[in-house]
Amino acid sequence: MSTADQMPSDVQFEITQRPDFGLLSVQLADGQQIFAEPAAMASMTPNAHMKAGMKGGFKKTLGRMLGGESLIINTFTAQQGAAEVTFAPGTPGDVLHYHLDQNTLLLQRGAFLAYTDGVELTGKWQGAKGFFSGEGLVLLKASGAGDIFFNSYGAILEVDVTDEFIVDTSYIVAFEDTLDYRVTILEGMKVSSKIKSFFFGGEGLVCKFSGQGKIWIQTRAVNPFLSWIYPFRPTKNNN
Amino acid sequence: MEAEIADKPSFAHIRVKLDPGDSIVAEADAMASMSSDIEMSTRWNGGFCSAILRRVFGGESLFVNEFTTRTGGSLVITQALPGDMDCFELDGNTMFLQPGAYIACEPTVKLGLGWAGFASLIGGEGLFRLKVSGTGKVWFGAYGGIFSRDIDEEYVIDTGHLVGYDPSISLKVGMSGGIFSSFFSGEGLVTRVKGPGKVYMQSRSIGGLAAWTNARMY
Amino acid sequence: MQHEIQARPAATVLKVDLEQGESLTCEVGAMIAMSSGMTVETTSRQKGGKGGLMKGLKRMFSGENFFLNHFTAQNPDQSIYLGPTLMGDVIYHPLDNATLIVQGASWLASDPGIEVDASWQGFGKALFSGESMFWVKCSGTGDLFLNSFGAIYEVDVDGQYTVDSGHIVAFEETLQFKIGKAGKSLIGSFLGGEGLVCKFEGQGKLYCQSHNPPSFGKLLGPQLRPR
Amino acid sequence: MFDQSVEDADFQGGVFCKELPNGRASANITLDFTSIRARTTGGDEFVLRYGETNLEMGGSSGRMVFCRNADKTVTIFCEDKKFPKALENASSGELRAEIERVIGNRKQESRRGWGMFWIGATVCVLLLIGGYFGIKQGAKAAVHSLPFSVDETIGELSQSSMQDGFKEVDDPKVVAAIEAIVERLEPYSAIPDVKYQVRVLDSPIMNAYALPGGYITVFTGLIAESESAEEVAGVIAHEMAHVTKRHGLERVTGQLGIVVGIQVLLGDVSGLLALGVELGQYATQNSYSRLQETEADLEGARMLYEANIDPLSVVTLFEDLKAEDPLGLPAWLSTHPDTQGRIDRLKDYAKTLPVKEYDTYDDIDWADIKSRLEGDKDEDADKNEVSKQEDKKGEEEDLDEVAKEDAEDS
Repeated sequence: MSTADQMPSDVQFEITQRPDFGLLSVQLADGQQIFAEPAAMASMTPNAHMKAGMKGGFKKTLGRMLGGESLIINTFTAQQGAAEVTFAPGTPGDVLHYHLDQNTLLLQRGAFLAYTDGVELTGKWQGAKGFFSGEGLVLLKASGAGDIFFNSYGAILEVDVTDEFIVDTSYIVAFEDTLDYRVTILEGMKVSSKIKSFFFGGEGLVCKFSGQGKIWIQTRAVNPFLSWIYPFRPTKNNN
Repeated sequence: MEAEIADKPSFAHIRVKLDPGDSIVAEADAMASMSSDIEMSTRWNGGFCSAILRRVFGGESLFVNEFTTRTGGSLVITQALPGDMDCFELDGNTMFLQPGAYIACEPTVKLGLGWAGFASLIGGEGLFRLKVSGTGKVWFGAYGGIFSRDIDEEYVIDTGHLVGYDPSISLKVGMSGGIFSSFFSGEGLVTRVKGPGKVYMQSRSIGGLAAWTNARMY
Repeated sequence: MQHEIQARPAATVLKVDLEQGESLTCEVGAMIAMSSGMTVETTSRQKGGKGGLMKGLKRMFSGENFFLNHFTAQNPDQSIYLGPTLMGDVIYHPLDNATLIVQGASWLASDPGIEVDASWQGFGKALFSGESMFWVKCSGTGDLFLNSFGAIYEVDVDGQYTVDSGHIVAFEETLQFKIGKAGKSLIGSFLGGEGLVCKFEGQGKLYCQSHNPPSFGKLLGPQLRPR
Repeated sequence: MFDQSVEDADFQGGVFCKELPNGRASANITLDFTSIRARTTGGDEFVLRYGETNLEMGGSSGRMVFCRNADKTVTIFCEDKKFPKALENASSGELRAEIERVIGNRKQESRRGWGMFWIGATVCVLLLIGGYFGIKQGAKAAVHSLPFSVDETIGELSQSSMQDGFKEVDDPKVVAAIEAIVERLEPYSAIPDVKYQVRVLDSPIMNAYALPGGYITVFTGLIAESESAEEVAGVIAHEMAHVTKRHGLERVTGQLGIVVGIQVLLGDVSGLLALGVELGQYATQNSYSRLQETEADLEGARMLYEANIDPLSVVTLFEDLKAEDPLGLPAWLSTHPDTQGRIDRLKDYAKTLPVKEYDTYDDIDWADIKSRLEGDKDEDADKNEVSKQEDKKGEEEDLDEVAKEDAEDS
């Protein structure tokens, strides 16, 4: 489904149980490090040493926070020999690997799972189009050189955009920064049906990508799941 | 009896073909569909007392269903969670399963409740564990994919990811890092398992899904 | 119209390639992505059909949306990606002047020539099976795509077949379903957690889903923040 | 009689046959003098002679007619309403018996279906009613088998977690007076050795409440509105009765118990039962409270009587309450029994007791206590106005469930 797996990598890894419950297991050589989002570790050998901390200074941390990630990044270091760490995101979905080579990848809020040394992760202000896309004002921006692992809700489809491509705003996982996007209303709709679509049709606002580059789309959106689970939530006792 | 686990890992379910004289025991409400030549009978999950104990502490149901057939037929057994299933065959040995992981077994398998110890409780895995022994196949399920590791010495597992293990495995609770790291890393306490033996883990946890969902709820 | 179903069975996505001028009628909110030469029209009736309001309302009662989205390719070689809203499978079932009775919310997309209507299934069945009182009735000729929670498996019924309520996705109109007990005794069936089940009779195809959404909801729900 | 129109009639239907791709195809069905003919969209033709045809009715609508040959290799089906009649005519009566049989079966089945429906509905209702009473009694028994220390723990936790925003009255004379009332009643409480803890909170609310384990709170409003120490003793006895009858715990487990009980018994019962449980729970909570109020009234009266205090002293307070509640909402609407009903029940109960001379709290100068609170009020009247607003808010949000329901008693 994705060619990203054939990318070069700085770390020995394997992603299993794709695409529904992607599990990343990383083999660290003695002294090698990997950085991961909090609570992502599923299991590890005892010689993998974990340390929580902030990374990349105040500005980068703030950017990450606005991009829907935690203040904290966990560092796992192999001590006295090789170590294994497995990472699992909270969501049912896929895990993907991307090798950064001094280029930039933009990720949706909360999509980051882990990265290796050399990658810088911060937020990127999206302004009004971020607001309308429903993806938040800030996207996560990964740059530098190294491996980054990101996760989705549902499977990940990789699309090579050569001209233009339309994606519903809730399904974007990541895209290369060689692509530009704008939030738009679907073309060819009458004014009345534009309004209807917007309120009832669910397909009113879309992101139109243009340029050349790769885009990764998740096959499920989060909001329908949230509304489905709503009736199963406990009720507050306020009687 | 032929039994095959289909649609691993996300929507694993067991497709069972029973020949005359075969039977399979499954957790209550695990039957999804069956041909009309299958007969279902309900009985206590073990004895009355152990059934109640397992219900209250082991997260299992009070009753189990036994499926038999006179002419041969097929049925589909499933679990409530979207996730993986796996099967192991007991040969007089014992295995431990986390509460709720048991799905089905051959009628020759014995189900019991074992004390898992306070380490397990503090590690967030519950005070009791399900003990399966005897001979025959046991099917168990998980949320997420199931993966296993053969442990020689020690292995660290995050809370909520443990599914089952050999009786030779012992559980210890530990911190995931230093005090600061354990507290802020979101990993908190972890279970340190000591081998030798096999541990089955799940690639997602219900707790993780709940935390992720809660973070997006308003 | 060409189609491809990928990433089965949990994160399943349906890719449909449309020639210029071809249309596809989809469940509202099912579109994930598409090429840029497509237009969408939102109506409560079949494309080019009549009598929108009542049909829309009936569909709402069966668990579908009041509106339907009709996507039409304006340029050659267009494609659209569709997905169910929840984790689950997608299957393809072509209709040849026939009818398929579909459990509410399981209809995903169909050829514009297929009428998507609701049909009354009876009070008793709804009360005892926990299923909806209205089911979606898809009739006509053309391609039809269904979705589910859980993997979909197909059963060729010839005689009788038993399905636990909550596991039915769709069945052909040549099958009749009744409510019955799962085991020998009614009390036993209830204590065994199966309670009343749906018994199908006749000849035809039946689609079942491997998992039951409320069972999962009830396990996850208690761990969530109160609403 | 031969009917021309029948021979020409076309019906839309289908065919099942193993030889067809997919096993079935839709077909155009015609009837002639000898047989049923079905031509599929693929161009295949299937013929069933009337003599070898067996009929069945079924399909999702229950009205679909299936015509099969003896070895069931070919099935022609049609849902058209006119099809059975046309078949009867075209076959010149050869299939009449078959048609009558299947239509008869269908009618019988439909009747049986409705029969099952009513039986099922009745059984569901009976189960719900039975379960409701069973669990209600079961929960009560379970509560009273638990050690009283459970109550104490719950009470302590509730008390400490309550941020109600009221100022505690620290005037030693006022507190001593209330404590004296409690001390006098203490020896007669149904559970010995309950460590009652009393506090007086500054609020115009005319009320008092008890938490499990013996934590009693009296609002200054109650003292201000009362005429005598005996009146207040009546209210306090009622609250102490809530404690000794363990109503707080009963209510908590009552709510939990229904859900747990049903789940332990039945495992996972979805849909209808879940709804029933929720309704049942609501009804239980309401009547639970009413029953408990009555029980506390009578138990309080017993304690007063044994402590040599007039059990009817509280009636005057009730009458004030009644005057304040001109709407006179009927009892079933609220968790509180209607005031007149409570007065009547108390009076009826008092009549059953042997007549004896009652004491009064001679050692408490009630007028003095009241004036002390009055003085307090004048001093910071403004402050009270503000805090009253906050109190209301605090009451709605902060009090936990047990405390809040008890706080509504008077």
